[in-house]
Amino acid sequence: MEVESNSPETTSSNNPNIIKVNDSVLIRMPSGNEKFIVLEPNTTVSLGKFGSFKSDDLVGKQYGLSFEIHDNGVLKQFIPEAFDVVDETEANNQDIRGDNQAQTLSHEEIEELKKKGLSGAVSTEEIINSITKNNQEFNKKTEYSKSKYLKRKENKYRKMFTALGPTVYNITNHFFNKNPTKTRYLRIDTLSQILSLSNVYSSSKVLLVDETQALILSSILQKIRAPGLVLALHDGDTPTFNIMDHFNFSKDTLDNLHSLSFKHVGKEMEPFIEHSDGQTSESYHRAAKRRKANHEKLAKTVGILNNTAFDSLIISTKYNPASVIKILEKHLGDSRMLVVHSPHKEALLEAFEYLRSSATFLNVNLSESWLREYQVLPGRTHPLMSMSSEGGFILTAIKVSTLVS
Amino acid sequence: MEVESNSPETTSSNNPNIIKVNDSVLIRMPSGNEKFIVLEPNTTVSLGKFGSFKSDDLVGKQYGLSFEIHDNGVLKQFIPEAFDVVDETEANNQDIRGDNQAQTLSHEEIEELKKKGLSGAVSTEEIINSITKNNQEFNKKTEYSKSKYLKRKENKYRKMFTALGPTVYNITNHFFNKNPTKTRYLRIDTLSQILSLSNVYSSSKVLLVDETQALILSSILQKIRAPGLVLALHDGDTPTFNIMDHFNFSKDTLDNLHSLSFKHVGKEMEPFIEHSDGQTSESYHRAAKRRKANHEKLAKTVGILNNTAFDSLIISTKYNPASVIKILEKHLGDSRMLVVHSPHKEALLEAFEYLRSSATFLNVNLSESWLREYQVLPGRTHPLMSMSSEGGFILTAIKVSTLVS
Amino acid sequence: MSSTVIQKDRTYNTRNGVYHHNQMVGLSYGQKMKATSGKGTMYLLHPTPELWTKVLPHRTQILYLPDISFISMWLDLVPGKKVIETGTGSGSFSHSIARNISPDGHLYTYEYHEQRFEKAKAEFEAHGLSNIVTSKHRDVIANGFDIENYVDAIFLDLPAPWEVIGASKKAFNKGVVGRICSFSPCIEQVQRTVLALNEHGFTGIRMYECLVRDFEAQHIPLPDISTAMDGAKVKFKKLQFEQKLAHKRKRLDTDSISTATTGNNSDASNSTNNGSSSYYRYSLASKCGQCETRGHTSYLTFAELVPILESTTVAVSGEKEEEAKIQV
Amino acid sequence: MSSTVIQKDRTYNTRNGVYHHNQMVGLSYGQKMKATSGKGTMYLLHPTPELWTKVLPHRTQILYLPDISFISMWLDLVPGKKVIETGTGSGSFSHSIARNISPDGHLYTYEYHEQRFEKAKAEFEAHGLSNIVTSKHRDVIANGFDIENYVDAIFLDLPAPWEVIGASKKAFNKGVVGRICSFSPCIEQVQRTVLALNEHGFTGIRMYECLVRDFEAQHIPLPDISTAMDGAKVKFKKLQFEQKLAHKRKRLDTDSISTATTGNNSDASNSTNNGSSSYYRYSLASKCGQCETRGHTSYLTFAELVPILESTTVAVSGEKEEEAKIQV
Repeated sequence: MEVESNSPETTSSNNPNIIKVNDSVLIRMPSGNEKFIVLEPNTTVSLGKFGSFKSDDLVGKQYGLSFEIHDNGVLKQFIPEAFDVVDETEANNQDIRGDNQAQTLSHEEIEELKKKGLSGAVSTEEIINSITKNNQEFNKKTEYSKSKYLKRKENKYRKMFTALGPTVYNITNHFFNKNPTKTRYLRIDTLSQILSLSNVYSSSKVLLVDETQALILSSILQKIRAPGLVLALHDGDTPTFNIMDHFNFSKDTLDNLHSLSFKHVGKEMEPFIEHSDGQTSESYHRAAKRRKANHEKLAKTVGILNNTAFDSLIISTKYNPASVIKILEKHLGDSRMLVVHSPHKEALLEAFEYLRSSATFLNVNLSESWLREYQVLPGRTHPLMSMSSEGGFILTAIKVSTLVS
Repeated sequence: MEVESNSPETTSSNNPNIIKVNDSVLIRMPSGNEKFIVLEPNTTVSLGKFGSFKSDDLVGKQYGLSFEIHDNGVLKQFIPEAFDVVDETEANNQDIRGDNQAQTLSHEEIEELKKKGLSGAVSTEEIINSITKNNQEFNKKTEYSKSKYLKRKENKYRKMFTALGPTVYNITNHFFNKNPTKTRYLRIDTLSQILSLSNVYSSSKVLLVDETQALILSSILQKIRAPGLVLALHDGDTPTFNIMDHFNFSKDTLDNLHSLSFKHVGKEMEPFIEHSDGQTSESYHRAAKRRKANHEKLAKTVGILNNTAFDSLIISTKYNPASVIKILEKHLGDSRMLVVHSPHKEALLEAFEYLRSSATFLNVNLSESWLREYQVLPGRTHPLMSMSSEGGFILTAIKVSTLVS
Repeated sequence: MSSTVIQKDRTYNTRNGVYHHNQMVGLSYGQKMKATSGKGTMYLLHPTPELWTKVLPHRTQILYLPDISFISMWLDLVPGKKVIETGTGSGSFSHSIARNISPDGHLYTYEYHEQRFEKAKAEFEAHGLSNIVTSKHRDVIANGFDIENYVDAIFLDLPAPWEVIGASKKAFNKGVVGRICSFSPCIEQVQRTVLALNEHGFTGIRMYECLVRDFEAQHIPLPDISTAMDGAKVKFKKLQFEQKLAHKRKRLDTDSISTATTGNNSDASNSTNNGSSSYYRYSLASKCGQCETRGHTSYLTFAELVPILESTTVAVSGEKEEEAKIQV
Repeated sequence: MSSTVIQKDRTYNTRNGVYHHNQMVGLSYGQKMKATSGKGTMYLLHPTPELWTKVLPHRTQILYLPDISFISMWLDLVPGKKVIETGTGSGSFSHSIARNISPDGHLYTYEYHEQRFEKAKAEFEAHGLSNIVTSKHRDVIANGFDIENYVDAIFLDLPAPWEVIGASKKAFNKGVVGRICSFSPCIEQVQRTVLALNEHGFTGIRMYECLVRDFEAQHIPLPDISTAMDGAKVKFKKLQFEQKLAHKRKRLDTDSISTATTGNNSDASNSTNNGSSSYYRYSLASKCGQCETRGHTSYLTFAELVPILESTTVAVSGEKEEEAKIQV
């Protein structure tokens, strides 16, 4: 026996497993819909037809739990069913009419019931009972079909939600399902392979071109501890790191991130010169000081780029990846990994050929991942009837030295 | 009860289910290796270490049966195991050493046993017993592992074979596994989709560009009955229809095939003119007659191309498919199917864009098929550990009229 | 897309217009027709089993192209074959089978659900398939098939296929290698069916899954990173079709996944920061048309029933020994 | 590729040459080394968990990259996490776990096979992982884990994972959502494991399969059909690398999947029938590197163990009611 007690950080306020004030929390509703909320203190969070609750009631709870919203917004823990998956098999519904005409409650009556449910006057169970009681076909269904039908109705009317933890898994899935163009169609399995193949770990120095709104960046930053660092290159003047906010990173973590515009790549850094032109106002001095600080910060970041043999070079860009590789390859250390992602295989073919023909890259490989989820229920086990069609392509290579001993 | 007796063609010599003299027969050996033999009368067919037999002994048997070669080459029917698949699961071999050093028989001793097996002096069972008896690890194995080990040995030493029928399935699989460059990496599922999507049936008139050595052609020709026909276009002077020989087509079937070089496509047919230059010898007249017949045949084939609104246009070519479509689309009837195959998705992208932008094509679709085989054994069910990675891409569209009513 | 039978004085009504059946008569398949009222147009297409599968009334879960195609090839459904199918279901596969075995094959299709049987029978008649398809209302699990020693191939799409393996064995023509396929969505159905096939002496048991993915082709912008290094602002918009044509006419670096990316900085650096077209290099690329695709239809279990030659003593192992000695 | 430990006066012998360990000392990772005798050269690479997976001695079936990556992400293996793995097997996954949870996480890895336990332990020490990995020789099916209320994540790679679900439940830190993954090649193992997870009150049960396909890029000839119509003989040979470079320098239609195929007949028709390079138009295309790829590794079953809050009356359905009322 090595360990017995709860580990101390379980109750600590630094514990990333515990929901904190001002955290961005990903809420999953019974419909399967998800949305981010920022947990501002002393506010009411509305989940539409799934009810509303006080933000403070969620603070201090573990991430990953589910809650039912009772009368007056009281949160009580809810343990969901063991099986996440809604059964899709139609095989045993042989005698049921396929149309939806069996319901005797009118649309208005159902809406009225729903309203009562929201006000707390009627429980979710009562709503479901009313609806199923009035479904003429219900009793024709097999026992199994009945439970499936009930589950579907329960999902539709139960006022509950799950507070998903800000894990790479949850956030990647969220964007892939809801808005994949933001994250360049990067699927969870493909991202997981990028993280393995790049060999990033706590003390890595990582050079990154990430146009997934910082999804890749965040998943790397989460692993980095000083003196490890991430240098993120971007086009234009300011980077687009929107998704990073959802990870609730500490200041310590954010200090490991440096960003630099491509405008400053491959150029000599000019010395800082302030032409005061005789101005002496306090506001002028403040501005001059800020300009100097910005310049110093830029010089420092350019210095990091130019003076570091990076441990990993990771690229997901809308620019021609081959052109980016050619500019950045000299900053990658020997025997270190290059990993390039694109949603289009064709966009990687030129880079593949370049790397294959280059004497400074070994083990060039282009791959596509495939991921399929299954329903595992007694007697009804099968892959889900729909799956993701494409989750991105990965090109990798090992940089080697041109020195021969 | 509609039918009772055996259908009469079971015993007929025209029955394609029965092996005939001079048939090309695909032989599968216990090793999984396959080879074509032509069943010339009164010859000996050698299958190497799996023995030899008299060709006449196979004539009249049903395609698809397995035979064991007994002493003196006598063929006796052999009923193979129910499960084709060799179990690949390693999960239960926890205590077995992975190396192959457990066999106490020397290589020479095993070779000697094999020789005796071929001469008939020792039975296959005896060989297997000798080998397993001398395998020190054998008794450590679980019962299940033992049966698996025995099966593997049996496969290696039993003198048997299966006479596979000349079905599209068997022949496509054979080339895909053995020499996929010949058939442009066309996998069985992809070919099956080409046949469905092209809507070919007995009376179809099919225009075809097939560079799979006639694999697609043969699978279509098999379905066609006059007045249906196939017109196959090819480059150079003579077509490469090698694979067609393995289908053992009757003359009636072959009469439905016409072939034409691209040299004659889109050109005016010149009238036949014979300049005798005063030659009067019999050999000259014979040659002149042949030239005239050839010219007439060519004129007839060009006529078929130019005067037919084809029911299907099927293309699998090394030339740019877009360029082939542009030349041939006018020969395809309205509301009829275009189906294009390529082993490279990229080779179809230009054609895809052309068809999407064309007013004469509807329902343009580019797809890739995926096929996976499973092992189904009690307690050990799983997909096979290896699968085919790519089986070809299919581009389809419906030709429509530009006339508006 | 939808299917309609042409009838005198009828109309076909859509959101975009009304079409008179009388005006369709005499038009060619593949022709485009303008609505009599409304702005719509539509194409009149020749029916095929593949199009029918897209428009047929779903009375059950139906089979789709990849499974239909693969099963047809494995069962070797070519002209002249005699085939059994059960259940008929929505008749999606029946139409394809009929096409493949015409002109002289025959399909016997069994359905135990009366309403479904009647609708399918009416469709086969309406589609002129009566000479190739015989539709039967029968509970084959209780009563077996009314055909013996006759068919070449059998297709099972039943919740409990293992219960008709014995009946299937009787229906096969004993003079040929019989080929059977069972279509089941759940692995447990496969596990039981395979055991039943083994018990009844079927061999060469194999199980497959077949799926397809669809792709789109598009021109994606793929500019050199030098544009960003020069401080130019690139708008990554996809080419619209008209732009593509203009692009082609200009005979720029169109459509090239060019390997010559060094040395073309001049274009970009000479341009101003106005997003002019000289910043764009386009590449023809593919992507799945939809994020979701079909992830599963069914497991396809195949097996053969090999005829036993009369003159042969059969060498078999274990459990099949007894079975094999029975001569047919 | 292979792995070696640098030792004084040792040599590394290959078919293509002999390499002296002494000469490797002081070289940089990624450097190319010439053989002392023989014509060979080789690269000296920095070890990573991914490279180690390619060269490690296989004592069991090992986990490969796609599964390792996906499991690591699902189990949320980030710095600081406490993790159990059983069995250790060949240690392929252990190395990756150690990297992901460093510097302050910890892996407890259990193996009941003594020889395998010892070899893995020696490897962890040799690779400097002793401060992150604790290796244990223990039959967890018989004796459970010697850890309670502590870990964040558990990975099971066992022939009978359902037998350790109860023990796993005890090992989880009760203050967090525990995450478990079971890796099983056969569906029957999954079916039993899922039932056991359900019985023990695990929720969010999901099952996945993850595979990868590898591709190659190559220049394929894609001439216009007009060449064949003009009677020219085209040799469809793939470009060799030197030819490709020459091809690029010539700045021909290189690499373009050109949409401008009409109007370029002139090239072909002006040429003679000698297979000159003007007949070729090359296109950059991809193809699977090998005809065969991995078709299955294992089914990945995932589940969560949710902590029960003390202050809550829990609304649950059916069989889990009793379980849920027990407060921890």
